[in-house]
Amino acid sequence: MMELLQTIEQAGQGLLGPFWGPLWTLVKIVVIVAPIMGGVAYLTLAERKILGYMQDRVGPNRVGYWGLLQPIADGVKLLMKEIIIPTGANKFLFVAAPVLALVPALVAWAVVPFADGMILANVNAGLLYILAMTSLGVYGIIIAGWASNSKYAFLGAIRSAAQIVSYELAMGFALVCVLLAAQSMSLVDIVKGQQHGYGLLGWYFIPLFPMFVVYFIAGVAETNRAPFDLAEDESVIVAGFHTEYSGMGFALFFLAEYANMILISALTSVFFLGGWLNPFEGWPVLGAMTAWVPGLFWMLAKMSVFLFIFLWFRATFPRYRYDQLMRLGWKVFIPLTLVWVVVVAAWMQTPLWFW
Amino acid sequence: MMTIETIVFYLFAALSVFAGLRVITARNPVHAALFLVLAFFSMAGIWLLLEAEFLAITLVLVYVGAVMVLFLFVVMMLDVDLVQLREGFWRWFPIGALLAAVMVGEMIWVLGNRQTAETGAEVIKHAADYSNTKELGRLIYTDYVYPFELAAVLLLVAIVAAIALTLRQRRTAKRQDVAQQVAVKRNDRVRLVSMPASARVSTQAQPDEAAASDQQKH
Amino acid sequence: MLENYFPVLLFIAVGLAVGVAPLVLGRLAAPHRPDDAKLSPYECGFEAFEDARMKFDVRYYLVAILFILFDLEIAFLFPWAVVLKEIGVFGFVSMLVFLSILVVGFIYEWMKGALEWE
Amino acid sequence: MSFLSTLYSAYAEIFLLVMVSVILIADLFTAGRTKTVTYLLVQVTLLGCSLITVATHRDGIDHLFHHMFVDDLMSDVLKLLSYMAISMMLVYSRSYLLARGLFSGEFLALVLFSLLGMMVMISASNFITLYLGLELLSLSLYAIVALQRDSAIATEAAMKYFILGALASGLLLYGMSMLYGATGTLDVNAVSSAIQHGVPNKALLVFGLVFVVAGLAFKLGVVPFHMWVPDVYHGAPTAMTMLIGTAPKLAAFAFVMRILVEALQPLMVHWSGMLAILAVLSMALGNISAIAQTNLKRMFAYSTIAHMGFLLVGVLSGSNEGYGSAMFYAVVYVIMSLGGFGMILLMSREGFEADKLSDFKGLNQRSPWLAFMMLLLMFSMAGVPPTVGFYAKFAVLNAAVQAGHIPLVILAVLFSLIGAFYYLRIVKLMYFDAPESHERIYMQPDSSLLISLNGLGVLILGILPGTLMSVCAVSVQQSLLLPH
Repeated sequence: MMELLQTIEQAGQGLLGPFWGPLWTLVKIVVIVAPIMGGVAYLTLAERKILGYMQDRVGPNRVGYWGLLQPIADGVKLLMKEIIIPTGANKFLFVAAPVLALVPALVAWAVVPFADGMILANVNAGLLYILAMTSLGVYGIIIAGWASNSKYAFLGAIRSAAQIVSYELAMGFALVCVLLAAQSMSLVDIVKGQQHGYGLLGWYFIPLFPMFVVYFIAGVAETNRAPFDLAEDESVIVAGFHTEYSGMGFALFFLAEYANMILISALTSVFFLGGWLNPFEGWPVLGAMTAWVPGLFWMLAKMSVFLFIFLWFRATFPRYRYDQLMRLGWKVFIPLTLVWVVVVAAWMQTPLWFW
Repeated sequence: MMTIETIVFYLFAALSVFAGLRVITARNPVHAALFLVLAFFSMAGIWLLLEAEFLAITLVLVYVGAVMVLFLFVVMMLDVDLVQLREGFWRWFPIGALLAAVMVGEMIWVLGNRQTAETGAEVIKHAADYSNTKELGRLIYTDYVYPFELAAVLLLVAIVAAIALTLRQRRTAKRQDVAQQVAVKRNDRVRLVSMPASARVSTQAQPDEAAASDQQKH
Repeated sequence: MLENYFPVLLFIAVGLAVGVAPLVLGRLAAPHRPDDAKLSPYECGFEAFEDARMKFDVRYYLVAILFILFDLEIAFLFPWAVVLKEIGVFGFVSMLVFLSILVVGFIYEWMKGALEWE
Repeated sequence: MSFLSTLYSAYAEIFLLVMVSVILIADLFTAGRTKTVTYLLVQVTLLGCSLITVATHRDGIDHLFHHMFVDDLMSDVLKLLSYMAISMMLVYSRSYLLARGLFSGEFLALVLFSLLGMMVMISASNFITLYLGLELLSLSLYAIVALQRDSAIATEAAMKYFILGALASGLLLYGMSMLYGATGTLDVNAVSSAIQHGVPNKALLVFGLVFVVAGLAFKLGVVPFHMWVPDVYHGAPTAMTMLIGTAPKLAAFAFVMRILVEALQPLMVHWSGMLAILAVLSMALGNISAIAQTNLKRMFAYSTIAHMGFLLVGVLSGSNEGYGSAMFYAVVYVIMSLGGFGMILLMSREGFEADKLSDFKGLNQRSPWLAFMMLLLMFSMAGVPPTVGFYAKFAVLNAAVQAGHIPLVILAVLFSLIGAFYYLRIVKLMYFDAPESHERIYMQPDSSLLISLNGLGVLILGILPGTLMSVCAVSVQQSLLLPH
């Protein structure tokens, strides 16, 4: 596999010279983006199926076998729908907002490692980059709400903007703990820092367990997913910031939300569950039995677990009330994470730190 | 020699000048704020070219991700009267233009000075694994500990000032007190009344009443 | 160092393209027959009679301001976290002082009720 | 513990920071509108700071925190005077602020934060700490001015103060970055020696200097960067004006000394010319505009501009006598302003601001003692002997003459003669005009005692200026001419 890639690379270099580098990067980007788009499409199907089964229904089952063509049908339907720009809306921003929502959700993937060596750009400040990119997601929402010139969209936008920024703080503090443990901001180093030869015992979710939980819950809140989906509280503010969107504009917001879900799952796996690492590595029997499994499999498996939890949450929990939501963010998560930063830092000063 | 870096630099530089100009010329304040975001992005790009990756990304994280969000909040919600805002523009334009001209002139004088051109130090190129963040970390918390703590004090002042200037207590608002809710004992809410078995109607009414009073307490 | 960031730049360009493409496709493929009723903003059944952009509770501003301040705090924590092993106890203590100063601010805002949402 | 003992010289700052935190939190738990407990805690803190500053004083120059903090005689003296000024300001303004519902825990905490900022500025020996101290001071002051949220005029004043202050900070920072670019260091002493050893890029250096001077001029409020001063002085509640107009001037003096004299002494030929222009313009515009004012706060604002011009005359003389006299001038100015604003505060009541000139008509008939105190203060501001104001002006001009700035001195004398007119007009109003109201003036015992001390102090210091003058001269000398 690796040799094949190398041959391709050498051949390309010989053929195209200086233009080969950018072209090869472009190919890699497509290889990352296309599966994400596919993943988003089938995540919607998975959501409807899983929710269906949890609620004792079957979910979509008409388009294709077991409803497998449903996402494609949905896509085509949205494509054929008229893009309505409401009167009084700011045309340019109205159209730009969904793009602004989607782009950060995509570009953050540039620094996510899928397996050993499978990463587009191993930058030193990877984690910082991720945090910066996720903090941009709020623009799509605010601009959509404002440009729509609709009260419901506007209120929804303000609500979710305040929600997102509040939970971003908890996320940031939780990530500081990961940094402390890994002593590096590169995502590859963070994963490698969890490789101690004890399998999953070396992963950061053990010393940083509260942060692991906080990070994932804050991630759920960041993506405006149930039970934190106040931005689209149907009974109060219709569909929130994307009330006025139709057709492809709406589809882009949808894409952004699901791409963010996948991103959060991937990041949680990388930061706390050892990314592509084998959970049984170095274990007596299981380790040898699973040694052949590629890292990509473990990564995807871990992501799938978190994605399932996302859906499970939606099926299980009732929606938060706004004051409860803000209280959880500011009065529970921030103090907790702050304390844990100090605890981890102090812990690291002692010889009892094994990670 | 035009390397790719030079091209990217001029790209970002042109973008930031353009964005900066649009910030002050845009008719719509929301557009102006968004152009400021663009300006921050291009400045981050320039910093990145200088290999100051921590500062570049922090610029995006803090200014674009936080400060500009507040800006947008304010700009979007306050109905800024644009006409009134622009009234004084032409009156003060000559002074502003003069100031700008002086600054540009001075800058040309300094940069055009032969000494400057000669003393321009070589930018050191770092290896791929060079971490600007670690470099900063080694200094901030040791050599620069005093300014670092002062920064904390500044942030504290900002917190106090922000609260003192914006917070208004509304006495009429009803709040949920979780501690109180959790501390509630069964006996506070539910009262078991032993009733004669024959009176069917009243047994029906009692639990409803208890439930109603329970709701009121929330 | 810079060579690492080139793919990121390219990715941003591709991301923008991926975002814009569906909109263009939608504009081409979908019908475009606007009318007044269709274009009016959603307003729960009655006519929209005012600009929807209104003033709102000052608490949202306060949340935004506090967010900026804590975000800066996080920005200070990042370089510290990656070098803590090198700077040792001195670095730990200096951050402890920094955090205690800010915890005073946090306690203050908590007790003032700035985190209360009503 | 050994590390803590190396912080010896910074104990006062540390104590203050700890106490502000305590006060901030303690205030949340003390009920009552009068905030007596918090107020007393603040005064105790100021007293404690003074004791610590005196107790930790050591001869010579002491550097701390990797040469970012300096402790010398000048810093100790200026800090002590700042504590005193803040303490007096609180005594004067307490009942005024209580009557307006502004005497809150936040106000007191912000005042202490601003004091901390001043202390940081006074003890800074690095551009970063200079700047951070300045920002700490400015940020607190912006917030303090804006505290009266229901008053449109105060909010407008805060806005102007904030925007122009931010612009000034920007200029200053820009200039500092240029200096850093030219010398490769941010340390005050290192910048000085780098320039002395010859910097390859002189143009960059001068370019930076221009911006630094412009930024300083903004902060000092000298012409042509004075636009904010009258509006802010007028718009802010009088107690806040008093805060802005007093102690921060000491810190500003220290700032000028640290940056222009300690760091940029080798560039004196350049900056003394700039300062001369600023000084002349300020004395001219300040004194002439003050005549036209009917509002006392506005008048004081213009008089501040003129006084700052005078202070610059001392600095630009470039000699030890010049710096010493400038410091003396700053101290005297602070004492006189405290008295002047204190007077307005004393005469104000709930719902009534005694900030118009006409409010002082016939003060002699209503309260001869107060009128006499005001007379002393006005004489001092005008520079009439035997008050201390005269001596301050004399010392500054004397230094300027010795440095050979004869035309400047002539102009300064001319403008202070013009200035004398509007100060003496108040005296005339108090003694020769009929009062507009015969209402009794209610005074708290503490503030009436203080105004007496303040007024008499101006007189006594004028008769016996020697001690203060020599303290100023010695501290400047010890701090500047004994590098390391």
